[in-house]
Amino acid sequence: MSRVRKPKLAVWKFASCDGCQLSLLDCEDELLTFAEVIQIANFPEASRAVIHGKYDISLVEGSITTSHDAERIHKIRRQSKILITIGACATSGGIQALRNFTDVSRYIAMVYANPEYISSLNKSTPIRDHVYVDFELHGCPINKYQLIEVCSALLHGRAPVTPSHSVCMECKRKGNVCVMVAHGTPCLGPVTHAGCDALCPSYNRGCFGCYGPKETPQTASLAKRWKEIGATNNDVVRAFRGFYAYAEPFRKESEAHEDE
Amino acid sequence: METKSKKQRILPAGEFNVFLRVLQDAGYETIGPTVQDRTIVYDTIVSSSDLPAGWTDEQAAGSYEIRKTGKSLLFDFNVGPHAWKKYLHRADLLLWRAKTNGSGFSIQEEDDSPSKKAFIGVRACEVAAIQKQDKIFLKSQFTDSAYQKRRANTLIVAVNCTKAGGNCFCASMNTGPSVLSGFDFALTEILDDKRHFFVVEHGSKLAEELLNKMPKLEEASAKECALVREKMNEVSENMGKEVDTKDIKQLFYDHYDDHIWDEIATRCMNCANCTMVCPTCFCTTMEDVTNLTGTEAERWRRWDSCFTMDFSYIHGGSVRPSDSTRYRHWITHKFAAWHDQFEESGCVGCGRCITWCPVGIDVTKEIKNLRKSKATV
Amino acid sequence: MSNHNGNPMLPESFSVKRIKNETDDTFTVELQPSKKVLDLSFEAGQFNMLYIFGVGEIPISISGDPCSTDSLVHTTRVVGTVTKAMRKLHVGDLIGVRGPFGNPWPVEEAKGKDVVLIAGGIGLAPIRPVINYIISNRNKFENVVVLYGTRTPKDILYAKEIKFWEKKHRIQTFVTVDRAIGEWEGNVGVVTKLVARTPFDPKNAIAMACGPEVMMRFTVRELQKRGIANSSIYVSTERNMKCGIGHCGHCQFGAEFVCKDGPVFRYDKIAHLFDVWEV
Amino acid sequence: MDTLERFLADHKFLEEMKPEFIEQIVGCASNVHFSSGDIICREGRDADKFYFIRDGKVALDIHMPQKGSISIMTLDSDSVLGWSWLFPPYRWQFNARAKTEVSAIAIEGACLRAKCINDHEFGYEILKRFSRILAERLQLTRLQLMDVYSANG
Repeated sequence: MSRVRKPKLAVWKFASCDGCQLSLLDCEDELLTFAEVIQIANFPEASRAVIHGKYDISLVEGSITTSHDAERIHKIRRQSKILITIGACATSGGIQALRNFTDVSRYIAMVYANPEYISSLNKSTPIRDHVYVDFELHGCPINKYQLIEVCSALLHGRAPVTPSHSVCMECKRKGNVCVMVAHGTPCLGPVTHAGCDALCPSYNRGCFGCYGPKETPQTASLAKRWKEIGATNNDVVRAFRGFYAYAEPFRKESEAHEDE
Repeated sequence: METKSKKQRILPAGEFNVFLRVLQDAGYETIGPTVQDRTIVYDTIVSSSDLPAGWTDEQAAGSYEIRKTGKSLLFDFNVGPHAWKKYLHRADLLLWRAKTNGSGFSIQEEDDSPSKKAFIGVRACEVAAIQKQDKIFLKSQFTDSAYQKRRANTLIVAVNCTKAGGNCFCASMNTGPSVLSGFDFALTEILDDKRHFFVVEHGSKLAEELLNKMPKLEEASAKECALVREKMNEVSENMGKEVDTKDIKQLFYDHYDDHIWDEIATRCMNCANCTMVCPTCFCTTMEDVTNLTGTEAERWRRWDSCFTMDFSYIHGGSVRPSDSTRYRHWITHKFAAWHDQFEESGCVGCGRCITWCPVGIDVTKEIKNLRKSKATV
Repeated sequence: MSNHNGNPMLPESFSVKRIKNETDDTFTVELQPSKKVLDLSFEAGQFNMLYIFGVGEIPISISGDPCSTDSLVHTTRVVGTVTKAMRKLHVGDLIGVRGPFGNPWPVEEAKGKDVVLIAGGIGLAPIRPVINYIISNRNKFENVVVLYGTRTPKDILYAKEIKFWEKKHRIQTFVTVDRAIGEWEGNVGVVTKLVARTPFDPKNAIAMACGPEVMMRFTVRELQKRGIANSSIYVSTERNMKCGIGHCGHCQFGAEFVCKDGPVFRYDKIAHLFDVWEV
Repeated sequence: MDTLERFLADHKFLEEMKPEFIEQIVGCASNVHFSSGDIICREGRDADKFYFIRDGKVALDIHMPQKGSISIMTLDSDSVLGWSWLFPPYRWQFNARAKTEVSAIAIEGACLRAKCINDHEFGYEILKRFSRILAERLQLTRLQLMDVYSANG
């Protein structure tokens, strides 16, 4: 391993809160080993040093919200052998995709004193809508262990273990009691992608859907049940319109209840 | 309960701690029902004060609640969200580790020496479930060594249900409400105006030895034994649910193409909760992981579910990509294919899949619907 | 293999003795036990679980000769991460092996009968042990025919060996490809087409088929047209095998565990499943 | 004539056909022979004949600009080559090339069509048998299309 050239890794930021990059910095115990096996060539959140050239792995955080960024992502794609998007913003448009449901100029006018200086696209879109993405790692923020797992899997040529089944499976393997059945707490677990180790249900909270839709999500059935246990249309809209608001299954479900 | 030649004895409820002590002194960690997070779950118990005295549960499709009864009964409830499989057939199990030394590698079996555990309050359906998993892991062509070690270190203190839950149908599945085999101890809790006691039956040599370590327990009278029988008949009559099991295997095999599966798929979220809480569901997946430097690898075995896409993945895709066929696979396996595989049903009638389905899909109702539906072959 | 006496979930260590490319995307790897002396006997049709360090484990059928078991022979195609890693192995590299598992082809029952072997694509690999067995016991079998269909002439497995089957061992072999470009002089068309004109006596024949599920469905129909009984047809099925011992549940095909009740099934036992959608 | 009739009666395609029908076909038939490599018909040319292959192997191929000649099917002894004679504009859709020595019986298309029009019972019998072959070939083609051996399943 040591004789081989270390793969070059770059981290890129688009419209985001930097939380996913921080997950990487958060890998305190593993960071040194990480640096042993990977050359971190570009990681603005960690260091200003930049090594140019072709990157073996690019981690992309954030969504595309400006025309400048829509250009920039193509450059990055050209420089990257493997491009991995990390987090809700990069994989689905993020919380800022709430603008996609309304007229963005309204927000701009509300927030900025001189809206004429703001140049922004109407929609916040995932990286996948712009360039080919090799792998998507979900979460808001991503789970650091999953990030290490993906990098480790890539380095050693195996398939990453990041199952796309429900949060319920992690929740029940952990031995948690179902908060929805036992406490009547609305929970998005049954339609949400695993990866957080069932964080919220482990503390008796309902799942917020931070990891986005799971494989084959049956959101309509869950929404129906939520209402049976007391949720309003507005509750359902707000639940699905969170960090993964613009992910297709969640978007459709929120829109279905908005009209009612 | 059928009266066997074995003597039944009376354990006053006040002496339940003495009983627990005997088990603990014999080296067993005692595990039983406790109240946690507004549910009754299995956990380590030290004394009878850890038991849910005065609590009962109310279960319906997709709902579970506990409430105070005002009585002092210790086991006045049915089964909770956890099956005993969490102790015997672990949700996450490290099978082995491997290390590389350049070109080669060596594999080290995980040293796994489980402690002795006494399961307190195992219900008839749960004993049946353990026996079904025994059949898979111990009595088929291959033995599962991790399960075997745990099972060999397990003592079963069964408790007959003296109340039937809203989602119970063990009577239909012929697994309860009375515990008839597969136990070390079988207790029936009785509370009348004057007395609160357990009728105790032992079902193993080990249990007999342990009983002998107790202060002498009086023998149950014919009247007391009759009281137990009466109670059990009453429970049997009051099952919350029912399944007609006549020709049930063929019923499923005749309905592979039924439209009913598509309808269920509009409700079923394929979240896999039913399979996680089911005490007989045994499926697992293997996960191979490495450290970052690639010098160490591990293989983990974890509970898996036939509701996931990966479960039936062969190169090219999932064999059962439709939600409808994944539900169909699960229920058909449980009620039909299991008969072909293990010569019995895979369902014990505990009702957990009904209670813990977040949207309350009720297998007993679906089976009724299936019976009404015309076979489309 | 001695493996079964211990923990069947624990891989035995083997080393790569030889590795050879068969076609653009298939290769054969030959393995020998790295430390202990192991009994390497297997029955034609069985499979092993092969583990590549740090990458993962997959089921691969044994494609060697059951009558000469001084090494383990596996032919496979590069389709996933494990096979990709396997192809990069060098002589002497270690590999983990669990097995052999599964229900074999009915070679004993086929004695004294005509034998029709039908393979599609990589499906020839699990059939090859039957052919090897027949070669070692040629006079115990009547007319033996191999029908082999593959994508293009470039994808023909064991191309050199196939020629000897016919020449030296009286095993008539018909190869057909789905698409031919260039010099190909042989058959073009699907393998099922060959069944109609294959020389065998349907009343005293055993057919064994291995290939993609669609191919086998149509193969079975052609065999039935020839009048061979369902109980004389054997097929090898593919499912997601993880444990190999019927404990993990992944490979269920109706009530069957493909890993231990299969992969080889007598057709009449699973005929009802062949027509079920997404079973 | 006598041998032609016997050859035809022996051919799988005409299995169990009434002798008087076979006689009608004989009226349009002639013995032909091709050497290995001979072009039997060419794509786009008039399909004035079809063939009962008695012995030998024929490949159907089509020319593709970058790839050259692609063989899509081979026909063996006892098969029928060609149905373009049945439908307007009566043009060959593929090239057919003898892969081995081939002996066959050629049937004049126009001749047989005329007989089918005159005798509908005969015409129905011919169409029925051709339809079956068409259905079989369609089925085989569908299977080929599925590309079942490809790496993506």
